[in-house]
Amino acid sequence: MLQSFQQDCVALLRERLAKGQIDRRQLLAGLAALGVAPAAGAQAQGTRDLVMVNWGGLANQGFGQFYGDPFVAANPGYRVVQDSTGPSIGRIRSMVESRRVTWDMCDSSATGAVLLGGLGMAEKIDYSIVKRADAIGDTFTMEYGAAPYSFSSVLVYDSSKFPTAPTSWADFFDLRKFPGKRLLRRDATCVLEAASMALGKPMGSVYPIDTRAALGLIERTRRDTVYWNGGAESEQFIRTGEAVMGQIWHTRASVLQRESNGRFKFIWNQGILQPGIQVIPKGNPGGVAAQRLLASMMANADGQVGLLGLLGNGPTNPAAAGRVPPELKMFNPTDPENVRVQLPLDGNWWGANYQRVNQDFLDTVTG
Amino acid sequence: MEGAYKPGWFARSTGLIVALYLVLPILIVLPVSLTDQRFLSLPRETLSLQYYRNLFSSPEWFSSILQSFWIALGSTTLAVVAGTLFAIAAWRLDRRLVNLMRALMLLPLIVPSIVYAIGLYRYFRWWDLLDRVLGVIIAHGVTAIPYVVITVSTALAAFDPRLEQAARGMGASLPQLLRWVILPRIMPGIVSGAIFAFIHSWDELVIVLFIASRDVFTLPRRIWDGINENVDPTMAAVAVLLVVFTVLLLLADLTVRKKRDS
Amino acid sequence: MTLELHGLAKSYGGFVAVEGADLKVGRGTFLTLLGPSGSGKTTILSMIAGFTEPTSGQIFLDGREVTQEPPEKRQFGMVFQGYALFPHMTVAENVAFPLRVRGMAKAEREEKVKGALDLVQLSRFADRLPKQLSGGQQQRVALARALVFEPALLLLDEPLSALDKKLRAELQEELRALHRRIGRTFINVTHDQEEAMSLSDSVAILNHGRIIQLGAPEALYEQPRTRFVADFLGKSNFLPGTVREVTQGALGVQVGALRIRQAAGAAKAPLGASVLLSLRPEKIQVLEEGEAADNVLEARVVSWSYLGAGYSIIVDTALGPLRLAMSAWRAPFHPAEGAAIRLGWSAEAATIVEDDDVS
Amino acid sequence: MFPKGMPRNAGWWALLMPAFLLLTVFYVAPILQVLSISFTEPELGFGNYERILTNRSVQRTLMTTGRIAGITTVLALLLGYAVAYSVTMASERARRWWILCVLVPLWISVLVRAFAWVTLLRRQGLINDALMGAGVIQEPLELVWNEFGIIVGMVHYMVPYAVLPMLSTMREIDPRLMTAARGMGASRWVVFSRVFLPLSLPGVVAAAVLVFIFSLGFYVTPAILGGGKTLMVAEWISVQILDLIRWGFGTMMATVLVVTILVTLGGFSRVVNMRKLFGGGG
Repeated sequence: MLQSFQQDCVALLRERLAKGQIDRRQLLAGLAALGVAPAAGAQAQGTRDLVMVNWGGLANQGFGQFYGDPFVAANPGYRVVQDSTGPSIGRIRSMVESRRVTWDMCDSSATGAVLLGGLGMAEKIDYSIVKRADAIGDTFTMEYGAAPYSFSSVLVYDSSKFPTAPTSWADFFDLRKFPGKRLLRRDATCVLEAASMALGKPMGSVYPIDTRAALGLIERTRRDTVYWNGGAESEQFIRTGEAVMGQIWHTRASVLQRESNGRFKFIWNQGILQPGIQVIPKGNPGGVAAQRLLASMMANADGQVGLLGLLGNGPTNPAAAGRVPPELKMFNPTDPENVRVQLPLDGNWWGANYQRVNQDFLDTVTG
Repeated sequence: MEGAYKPGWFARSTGLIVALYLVLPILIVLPVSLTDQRFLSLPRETLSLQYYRNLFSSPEWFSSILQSFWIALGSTTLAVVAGTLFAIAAWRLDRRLVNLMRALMLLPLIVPSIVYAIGLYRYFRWWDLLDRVLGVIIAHGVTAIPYVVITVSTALAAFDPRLEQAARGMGASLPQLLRWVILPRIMPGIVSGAIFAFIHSWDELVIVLFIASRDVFTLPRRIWDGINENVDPTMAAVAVLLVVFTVLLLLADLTVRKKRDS
Repeated sequence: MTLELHGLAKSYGGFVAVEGADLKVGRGTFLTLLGPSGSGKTTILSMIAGFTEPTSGQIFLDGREVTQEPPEKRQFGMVFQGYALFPHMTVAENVAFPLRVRGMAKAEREEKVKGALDLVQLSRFADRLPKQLSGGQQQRVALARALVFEPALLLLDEPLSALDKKLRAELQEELRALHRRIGRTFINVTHDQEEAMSLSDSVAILNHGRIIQLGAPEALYEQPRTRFVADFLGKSNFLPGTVREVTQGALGVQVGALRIRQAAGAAKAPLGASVLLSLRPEKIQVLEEGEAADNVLEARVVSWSYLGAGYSIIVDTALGPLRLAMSAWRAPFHPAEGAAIRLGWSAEAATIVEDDDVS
Repeated sequence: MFPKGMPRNAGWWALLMPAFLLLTVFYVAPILQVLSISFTEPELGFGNYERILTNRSVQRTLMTTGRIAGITTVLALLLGYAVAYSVTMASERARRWWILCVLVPLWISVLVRAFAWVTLLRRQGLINDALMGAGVIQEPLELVWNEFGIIVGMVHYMVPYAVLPMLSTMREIDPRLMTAARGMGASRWVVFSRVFLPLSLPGVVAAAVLVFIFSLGFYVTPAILGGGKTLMVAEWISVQILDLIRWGFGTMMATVLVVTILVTLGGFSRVVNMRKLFGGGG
């Protein structure tokens, strides 16, 4: 099963704890930032629960602290509960179809928002409650979802293998100049953008993606590529030399760079910046309060910065970048310096084309 | 053995090579679990028990082991009770309809578990059994029934049907017959089936991947996550424990069979 | 206990295992169902026991219909072919089993078990497992177990078939003595005609799912109703012929060139009818010179064998080959291949039987 | 509604019920229910099934699966035959060890085995390290993250399943036949090819059916050892259901898989003794 970015954040945090890079207190603090209030405990008279669903573990706790608690503080009578079931599109669909919706807010994706919206399984975001101005770009505020955090798929490489450093996706796909195995996620999203840029498309006109050309490049380099499903796996493939260059999430790339004393490096240039879209399933039990929760998450710049420190998730509130501590700036995907060189993912294009394109991609990869 | 026929060198060495191939990956796990390195590899300088210590001090691994154990125990009980009663009745009634039902019992062995898993994934939502220990017990129990039916049926094939008639003729009711005559006789078959059912649940991953999420985190699911993370040799220590545990169960099974055969 | 079967029948799909069996067994009778394998005798026993459900017909025990009752309600004791002792229980536990299922208190149970084991002289083996006993001992355990709760009816399914010849004879004695002593109704199934004759008050002969003839052993032997009965109980020569003469109850039957005088059977055979005569080998005499008989036939010895008590001789005659049994004591001649002899038998010796041999 | 003999055998029929109900309610029902989606989504009819004929992805997945299952079956049979033959010919004492060799892998977690293969086969794995250390090769061999790795792992999983039916057939062959044939002057090869092999064939066919149908539905091993570049039916279905939410399409493939397996079994049930395949009860 393909792992999602959010799921991987949790794994990453757990690893950092295991390595002693953070302690349990920091961990809990981080988790709270992600919105977790303790699920146990008697429900006070008259309080109403809002259920946030994410991919478990630390994200669970981080979301509670940084998203949940501030909302509860501002809205007495509500409680924000974390569920770590992992809201894959399939699960949300299954839940809505069975008319047993128990979730209010799901940590999904741009594609998920469009697909579910198209099936009538997600609530429209009410932009009279959620403020578009709270996001740094319009790719973070979609019709059926909004993103209080972001992440990026970046180029990472083993600097000991190359005399000159790769600087773009064109270098990535140039096997003659940079020989060795490549590493890509087994999902068309971001991979096809990289291929398009490698084929010479300027960043501004990547969309709509010329899938035929992009897939052609994938097919040509397929034999020299290994594909990853999970974030830890991607990190491990680089670390153990199964591949010398890869496209992986910036969170994992940051870990590699920090821990290898600079042997593994990543570049923000042409990274694909993606929104961490939250989706409200159709007929959610908390009703419109979920919109207010989302608005509060979007508006909470400090919470988002806290999450960056804990999980590496980039803030999306315009006020946040300025509050990021200097040593974290280079790892923040939404730092203005970094945003400038990255390509923002077009969630609507993916939503409209994901099923077909990803199928073609899988067929190409596994052909 | 009278009339024994000894194979030639070719057959013998081929057999040995295949046996090595069968056992090698299992043997390799042991040295890896004793590594002194930080990631999965053979030990370089010394042997180290650090990953065993890790395993036993980690609440996550521990709770997964515990949960897997209880789930395996529950599903084994379910499978043994249902499967044994079924096998006995099918043996006794032995007619066309019953044999069709018996073929139905074998389906879980035949139908790939991915198909069942996606089926359950929708179905269990109606029953509110997703991510519930009870749900996993039911799923594992149902899919373990064929193991019990097979081993118990095999044991019953050696059971003299006149013993049943004798007991009935002497006035034994159905429960008395089961308790005093049939069950004691086929106990080795039941134990065998129980061991298989237990290992089946203990090892099952695909169904759990679909129907579990937060509350249910069985050992195989934790290993699966660990393989994705791939960093931590603790997994090798878990693997060693799994191998030891499985071998112990198999030895127990062999002993039971030997006792029955004598 | 009395047992009655009314039109009892069993078929499996198209195959008829038992058809229309009627039987009445009085209290204290020892009845044997005798027949070759596949004749339906075991099926009848199984229906009496309740293990097999009849296709039609009724079963009455002491006048009460039990056709639909399960076996455990019928209160009979049973000895199974191969004994069916519970291998995981000791001898005492095996014998105690029927008492245990009846919920009898332990002390009483032990006393009864002891009594039953005494009856079959096995008290000292009480704590052994069945597999530690010899065949004959296991057989006795099975008997004790069948009798321990004092059933009015005892069913025996080929109880002696697994034993060797000598042991079988011994146990036959014991079984008969036991039957006399306890005076209960025994129903026995066997394919062994000697066993049937030596044990039973009454024998029912079965073939192809039907009861062919029912009666005391001597009556069956002396007056077989059909060729099958005559052939199955002992050996017989069969002479097919035509009735040519009827005078005062006596017949003249033409068999080949020979006119045979036959005293009885006029009721069955009108003039001109085809009949079958059954002639037991021991009823044929070898005539000495000048000796006369009702029927006389020239013969030549084909083969012979010595059996201790007598000789079994095959001879060739104008009517075809015949078998005769001759007492060794005071044999009129010493048999030798090719020897020419004269045979004779009285008009009372043969019986007219129905020819039911379709094969 | 009950079969004849019901009243007298009611107790026995009642004993059948727990397993029957469990299986109907918690096994057959969910499977039928999900497979039926293939006829109702995206619209009522056989539209999804038409794509078997028209969709390249479906065809390729089926071909890949068939090819891998086929290769796995052939290799597992060859290796399994060698083992079964050795077990049959072994002395009573040696036989116990052999059987342990066969049984233990059968019950070791498929995950543990896959992960062990990764440690052995990857670029910096034990085999490559050993070969490079010995100077046999300069560059690491690509032993995993491809079809080769999948087949190594799958064959390893399947050999025990191949051994068991072949073993039960071989053990019924009277060893005196071979001694007799040798006595009549036949060479080892002739004894094997003319006497032993023909007598063991029923077991080989049974093993082939078993291994092939098990291979068709494989999920875990290809997913871990394939490096993402091989998609067999089981994983393809999972992708359709969870990531692409094309349930009609995914369940169509599941139906095809189940039907293929049942037809294979049904077709061979006349040739192969199913009781042998699935133990005394089948």
